Amino acid sequence: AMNPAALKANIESLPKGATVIVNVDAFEERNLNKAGYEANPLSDGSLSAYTVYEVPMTSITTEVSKEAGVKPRDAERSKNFFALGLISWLYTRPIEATAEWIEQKYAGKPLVMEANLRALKAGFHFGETAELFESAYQVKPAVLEPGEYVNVTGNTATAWGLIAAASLSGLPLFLGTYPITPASDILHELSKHKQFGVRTFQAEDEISGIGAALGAAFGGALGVTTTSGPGIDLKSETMGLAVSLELPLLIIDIQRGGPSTGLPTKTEQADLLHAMYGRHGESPLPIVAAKTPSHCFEAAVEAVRLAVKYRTPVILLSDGYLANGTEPWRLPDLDDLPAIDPAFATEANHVEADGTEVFWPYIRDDQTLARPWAPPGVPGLEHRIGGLEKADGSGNVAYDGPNHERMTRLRAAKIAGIAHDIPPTEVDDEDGAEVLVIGWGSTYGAIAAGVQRARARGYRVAQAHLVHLNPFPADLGDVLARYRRVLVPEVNLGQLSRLLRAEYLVDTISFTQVQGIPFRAAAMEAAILQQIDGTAESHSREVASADPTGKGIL
Amino acid sequence: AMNPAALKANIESLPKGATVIVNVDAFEERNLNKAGYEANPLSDGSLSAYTVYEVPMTSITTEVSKEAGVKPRDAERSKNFFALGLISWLYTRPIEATAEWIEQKYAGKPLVMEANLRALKAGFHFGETAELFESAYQVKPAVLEPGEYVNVTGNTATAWGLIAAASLSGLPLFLGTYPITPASDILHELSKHKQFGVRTFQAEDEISGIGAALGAAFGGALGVTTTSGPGIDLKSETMGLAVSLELPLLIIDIQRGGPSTGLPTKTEQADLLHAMYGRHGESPLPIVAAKTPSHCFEAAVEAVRLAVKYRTPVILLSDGYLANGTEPWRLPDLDDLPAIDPAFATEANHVEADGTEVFWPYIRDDQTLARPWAPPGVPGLEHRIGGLEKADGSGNVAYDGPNHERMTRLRAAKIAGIAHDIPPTEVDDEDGAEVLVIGWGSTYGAIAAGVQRARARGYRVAQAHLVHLNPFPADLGDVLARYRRVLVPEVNLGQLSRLLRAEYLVDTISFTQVQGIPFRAAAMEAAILQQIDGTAESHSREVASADPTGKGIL
Amino acid sequence: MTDVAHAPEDAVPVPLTTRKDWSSDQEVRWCPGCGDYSILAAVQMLMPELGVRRESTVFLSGIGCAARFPYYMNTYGMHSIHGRAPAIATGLATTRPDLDIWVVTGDGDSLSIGGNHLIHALRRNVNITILLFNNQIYGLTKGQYSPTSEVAKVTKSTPFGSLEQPFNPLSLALGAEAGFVARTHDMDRKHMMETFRRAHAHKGASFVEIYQNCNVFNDGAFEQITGKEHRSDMLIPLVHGEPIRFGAEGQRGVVNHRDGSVEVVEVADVGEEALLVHDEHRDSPGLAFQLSRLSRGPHEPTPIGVFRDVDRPEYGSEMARQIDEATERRGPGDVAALLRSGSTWTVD
Amino acid sequence: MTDVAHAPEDAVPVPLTTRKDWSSDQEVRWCPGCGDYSILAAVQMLMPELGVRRESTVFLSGIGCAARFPYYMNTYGMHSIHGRAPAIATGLATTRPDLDIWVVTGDGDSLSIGGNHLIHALRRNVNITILLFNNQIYGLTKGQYSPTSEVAKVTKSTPFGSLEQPFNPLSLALGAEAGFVARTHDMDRKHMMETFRRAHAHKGASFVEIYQNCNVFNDGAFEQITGKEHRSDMLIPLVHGEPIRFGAEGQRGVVNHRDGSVEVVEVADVGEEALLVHDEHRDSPGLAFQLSRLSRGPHEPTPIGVFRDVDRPEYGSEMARQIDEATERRGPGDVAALLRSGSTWTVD
Ligand SMILES: Cc1ncc(C[n+]2csc(CCOP(=O)(O)OP(=O)(O)O)c2C)c(N)n1
Ligand SMILES: Cc1ncc(C[n+]2csc(CCOP(=O)(O)OP(=O)(O)O)c2C)c(N)n1
Ligand code: SF4
Ligand code: SF4
Ligand SMILES: [Mg+2]
Ligand SMILES: [Mg+2]
Repeated sequence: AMNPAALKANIESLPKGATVIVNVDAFEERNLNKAGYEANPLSDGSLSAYTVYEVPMTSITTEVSKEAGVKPRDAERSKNFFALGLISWLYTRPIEATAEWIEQKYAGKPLVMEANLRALKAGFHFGETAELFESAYQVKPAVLEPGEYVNVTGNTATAWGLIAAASLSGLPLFLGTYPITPASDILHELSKHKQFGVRTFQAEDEISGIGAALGAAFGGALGVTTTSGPGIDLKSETMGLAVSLELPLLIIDIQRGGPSTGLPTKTEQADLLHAMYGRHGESPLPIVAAKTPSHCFEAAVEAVRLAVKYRTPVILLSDGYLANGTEPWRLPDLDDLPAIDPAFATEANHVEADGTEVFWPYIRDDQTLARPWAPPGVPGLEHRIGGLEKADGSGNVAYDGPNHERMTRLRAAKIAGIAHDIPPTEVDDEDGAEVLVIGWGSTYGAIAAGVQRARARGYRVAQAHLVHLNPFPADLGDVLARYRRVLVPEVNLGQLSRLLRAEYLVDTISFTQVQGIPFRAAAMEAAILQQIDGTAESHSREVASADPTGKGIL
Repeated sequence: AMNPAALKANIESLPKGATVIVNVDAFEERNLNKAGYEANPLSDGSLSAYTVYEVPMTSITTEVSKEAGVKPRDAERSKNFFALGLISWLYTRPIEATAEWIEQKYAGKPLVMEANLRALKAGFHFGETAELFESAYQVKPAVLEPGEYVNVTGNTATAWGLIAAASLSGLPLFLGTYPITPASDILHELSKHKQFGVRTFQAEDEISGIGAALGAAFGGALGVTTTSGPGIDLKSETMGLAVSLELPLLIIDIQRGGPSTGLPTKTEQADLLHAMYGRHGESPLPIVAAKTPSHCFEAAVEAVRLAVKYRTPVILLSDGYLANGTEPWRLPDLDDLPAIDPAFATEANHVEADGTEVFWPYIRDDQTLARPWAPPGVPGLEHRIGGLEKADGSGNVAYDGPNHERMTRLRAAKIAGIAHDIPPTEVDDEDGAEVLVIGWGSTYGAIAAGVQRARARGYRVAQAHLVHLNPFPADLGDVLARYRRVLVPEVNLGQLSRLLRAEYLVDTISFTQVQGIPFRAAAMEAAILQQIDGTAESHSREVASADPTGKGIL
Repeated sequence: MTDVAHAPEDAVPVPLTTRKDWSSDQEVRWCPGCGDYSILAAVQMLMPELGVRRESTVFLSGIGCAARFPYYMNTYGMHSIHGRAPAIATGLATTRPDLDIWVVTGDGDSLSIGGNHLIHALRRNVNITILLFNNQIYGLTKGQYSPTSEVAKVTKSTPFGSLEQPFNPLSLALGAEAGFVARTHDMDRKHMMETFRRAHAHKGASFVEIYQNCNVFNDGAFEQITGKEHRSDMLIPLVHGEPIRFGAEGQRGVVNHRDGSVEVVEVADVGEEALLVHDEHRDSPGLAFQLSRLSRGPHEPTPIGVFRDVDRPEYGSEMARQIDEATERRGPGDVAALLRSGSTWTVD
Repeated sequence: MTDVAHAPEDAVPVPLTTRKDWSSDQEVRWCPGCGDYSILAAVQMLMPELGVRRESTVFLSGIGCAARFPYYMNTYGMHSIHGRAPAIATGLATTRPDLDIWVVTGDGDSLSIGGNHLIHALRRNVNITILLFNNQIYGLTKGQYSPTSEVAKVTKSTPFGSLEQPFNPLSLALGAEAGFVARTHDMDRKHMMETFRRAHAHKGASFVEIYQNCNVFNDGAFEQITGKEHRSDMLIPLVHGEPIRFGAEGQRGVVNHRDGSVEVVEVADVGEEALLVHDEHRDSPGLAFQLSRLSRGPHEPTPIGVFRDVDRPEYGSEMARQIDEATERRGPGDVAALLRSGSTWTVD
């Protein structure tokens, strides 16, 4: 727990990505200057390499001590126990032991003991009450390629990715969102960078957030909305409208433990099927998933590329583990980023029977099947669009069945066609492997670790990690067919596994764990070995859920 | 188009289920008495055997004529053209031909011609503007078993099923809903029957509608919400809360053409996957689907039975075709209906270490895994529940991972276990069939007709129609395994087909059509024969969508 | 990169237009006799007078009969989803200050499902003009009561009569900090055009309630006050700076009593100078609110016209200002620099 | 079958209870020093005085720090989802008139995401008591500005200052037809208890705004008016039937001018009889609304107490009445008869 002086003194010695708990109360001008800071390090971004928790320790602990009736001077001391309580929460350690220790240690000074105990609990509860996110992500910096590095959290990388995509496309960035853990930090980060022309709109709710983003998209901006958990449910209807309007829109879901409010401060991967099917009617859209904190940058850019090129809402899946975790990131060469061309409509695209030239908003590009994007402002391109079914081409309201069927299949075909515009499945395979471990999202590190361990024992195991979840890469079916066993580890009850089974009729083996944390390498290794030794023939083809009541997993 | 006198005179001669267009303007007291009606037949239910469209013809046509500048007296005449226009809309026939005819016929009287033309169009547009539902369902009364019959629409049967279920369970019925085509008529019907203690709440939106229903359920009522299209999207978050609270709740989705506003007046089956997965997190719930208008009664009772017994939200799927279609219904013997026992908690169910008896809201029944239902009012059972993860047993807020995993698997196991509490798959098979045609929902009639035609040609074809879509009947896997080909016709892009493939790894053949109407028997027959002759080996294993752009289907 | 920059305002002078230029090629599909027709006519006839461009004009709507409006305007437009138009408009208005944005909505669309978006758009003072077609019924869904329907209304969903106190749309808007609040009705094209002109001229969120007759499901709802023969006695025209009076000979007026109550009186009884003088620009919405309560429904003398017209900072411009200031101070954004804003280190 | 019939009201007399009986076994987890503690204490201490039963009392909430309230009450309770508590409460109150239902909510929960449910619950006059903990910030999500935050507020989501005019919760409630509207604050337990008692006594929807200090993310928001040393000069206690005056010696007061404006004055300047006399029961909400505008924020003299207390038919009882009347007229429902209410025919 640091004040400015301490921070100044120790920050250099801290490994990048370390967790820093800061006593904000101590960060007034005076102390800052004393410590030799010009700008406030909490806001000038110089701590972006660390997971910083800002906590009003002094105020809270003085409160506590007051209640316990000890002298202000002693209060100072309690601060450390507050910090200890907070850390216990962050790393989900029980505080009972510590409490006992305090009771013995301060048996002589009941008041101080009381104050310290209260401070300990206050710290622990603060983590819960203020929804501080637990257990941040740490990849042991393996051998790093040469280059310039920075430590980023997934949420920061996502925010930066959006800013980069906006500048690549020349589109003004508009974020319409409503705060929710663990997505809020993207709003916080973006709202700092107005010099990029970024507009952040804190809406009255999630529906308004995505609605405003869609309105901005209609106006020719890069419309983005961010949320988590219950918030994504509320966006379903407007996503459906965006599918029907065929406008670019980015929906970012930072998954957390569900269902309902669930475990707001723990991670999970259980929104995949919701992202696929969570809208009424046939309402397909592309899904992209980030796999590491720094990969959030690239994933955000890719999601924007697809949204703009195909005039479609895109869902980007991240999760609490990526969002709050940090890792060293080798800064990309901006020239390597894909070009993103809004290609706004500029002129009439259809000739009426009587020869007059008109603009039809639903004439498609033969190749991408995308429709023209014609923001207001251009004379002659005036047009009306809406959520009712539209006539193929003219875009006028159309009620006839055959047109509806054609439009329904066209919307589906447009999204399916993206399969040919994304890279083939990347498989890490020392040839001859019989088992493929395939995952998506934040389990990347854990799966890699498990695969390495298995290989270290001399087993041949292949790994693939999907970034595009809808559509799948064109070659995925063939890839899966090459292996005798396909193991699918997920922090849910087997959602990707279901998609693969339905799509490719492959008898995948679903390895699931739903404990608010990623897999441990050991567990992953065990699951892999079990496949190789062929000991997994449970009817359900599911590992770790043999006992239907789930009691077994304890 | 009828006034009271005409109605009185002709109603008897009309076949049950016929469509009746009524001129409401003519239904004031005076005319009613003249015609010899005591009660207003439009509201006393005596027309329930018919599909009645109430239209303010006089007022509209007088308007029209006024605009056309003809004498009131002639206005009368235009009424029939208004009716003609309306009928054209209802049966999706173009009005151009009629218009031409009028132009010739009344060439001599330009004013009258104008009035009639306007009336014709007004009638056609009225169908669209007032969202009158198109093409009602008609099953040719086949040979009917002996018994007492009544003609019902699906929505009426649904409303009656809810009232019956309420009386079976002794629970007060509460409907929280927001009007939307084609679901509104359930609200209209239920609001007529207050003597059953039915409470109908027209909420400010769909979220409030389901929220109120959930609140009523918490209070020990039978909470129901009804909706369609975009409305179901808005209920996702609250459904998730109900899954977490484990309270009985019935969500009725009268499917219509999507995505977004889509085709509000046409039918579709495209909400199945949304019903399965349309909530964030692992959020399983049972799904029941009605297959004919009269079956809506039984389906509603079954859905309530599962909701109450398993303390879970249940989704009942109907669609616009069933909702507005009528068929002769052989009245059931009420004694044959299942018993529904709320089995409210009455006493403490747990003993603390110190011996005190307490009530724990999340102690489960070993058999059903259902938790106790303890509405407010009983001393000693006071408890708090919420959307945060709960400790197994006590129900207190719990953040630890292993508990979350156990609860997640328990919730899943509870729903999966229902498979053993529902009837096995009903297969209509003259033995030896190699092709099984399996469907769900309102395609029942069309599929049956297609199967009959194929059999008439001497082919052996089996038919199964699923009422329970989650979980599936326990024997479904074995059933599917018995056939060489499994054809799955759906009015969507193959949603049940995907579920079957994922669950049973069966290479189903998806036969889809999305034109806002059910299949025609001929098309169905053709698809079936194609399977038998084995001519369908398209890679996509999909019929009627060969051309990716869908253009082919025209 | 802060704004989409293809609005040619400065380039060409605004072309002269007629009503026809503002009418789309789509056949109007409301029921014959519907009040929506006269509102559409009023808007289409006003447009040429406003000196605005079709390509810079957008009509947004939710769902409902009223919400079909955008299809009939030859401008940019969106028929969105039920109740959400104000939210969608907020995103558009905030990113496109160059546009003229109209939101067309019904009493169900904006006061039932869309109530929250409406009050927040008003509070934020987003630069949009909201036209609420209040027919006190759900028209599109065939006649259920709405949040503005009178108590005890018998409808399809309330065969025994409705139980709910209706919203007074103006009171709600004023309670939600609206800066411009007005009321007009579909029987008086001149008054509609004048009111819309005022609403359009106001910078920020303008809210206009339009009494609209649904002759199919709620015919005559406003007949008692908007009917030609009743108007002079039942409509109270509000004129800024003028004593509030009405009646064929202006024989009736409105006073504000010491006890804080506002009342309709005979001018003869109290004397002209006792009358309340209308003040659109009063900083506090208190007076406008009092006037919004004068009538308990369209069967008592009811004020029409502009209740309140007060300027407040407009949301979109304020956001643009923050962007300009930040750019001013820090220079335009540089992505490469952003990625290095944290502490970087090099591996070689 | 119209009501769930296991509430033993009539059976046993209400047992005497103490605060302890109303406290659950769950450890209270708000930040030390949070204003929520004193509100919890006020409620727990009031309960024994109300003569109500724990088993017939329900606390419902949405999501937020305030919304954790139900966990700490030893009654029936539900911690639901963000903003929806009023909707859930409407279903419960309508089916269970025998229950005492309290809704605990925050400024974000009820005025941001939940705004629409709130105003509709007030309009319908559902029988619930709403306690709005207004700390002018989002506490649970770590300090973003809320719909009641002052303009230009610097928060995590508005580093350059917020741009939005805040809601005045009382004005909004009054604009939404609320029958009971009051304000109190977390520094005065006696005033809280008295205000809650009045709210509970009111049949129908009662709305109470509680100024609550979030000492972690918005410390001292109300200090200028609720601080012990400021109260007498900055809080204006409203007393029914009494002239509205305040200050250590009651030297200041409130008048209503002829032009419809309301103002704080020195009593000496205008004379006691010129003061506005408070009337909670005025049929029109106009006066209460004027009083709600007297202060533009917690830095000017601000009225507290009951602004409005008017009886209107309560939604749940009205619905029950319709059911009783229908049952009266038609006899209790008979399913077999219902199925035959249409025209049936027989096949044999
Ligand atoms: C999410 C959603 N809920 C419900 C509906 C059905 N619906 C369409 S318009 C409408 C209300 C129409 O009333 P109003 O807004 O007053 O417009 P009007 O038709 O009277 O002009 C309803 C309930 C819908 N389309 N979408
Ligand atoms: C649907 C949904 N959106 C957002 C959130 C995140 N969230 C929880 S509480 C809250 C606001 C809290 O502010 P307030 O209602 O004022 O309560 P306080 O914490 O200040 O007491 C937010 C945005 C959520 N839980 N659910
Ligand atoms: S239903 Fe009513 S509001 Fe809708 S178009 Fe017809 S008359 Fe107009
Ligand atoms: S964050 Fe604020 S409101 Fe929430 S518990 Fe802490 S002090 Fe109270
Ligand atoms: Mg309306
Ligand atoms: Mg708050």
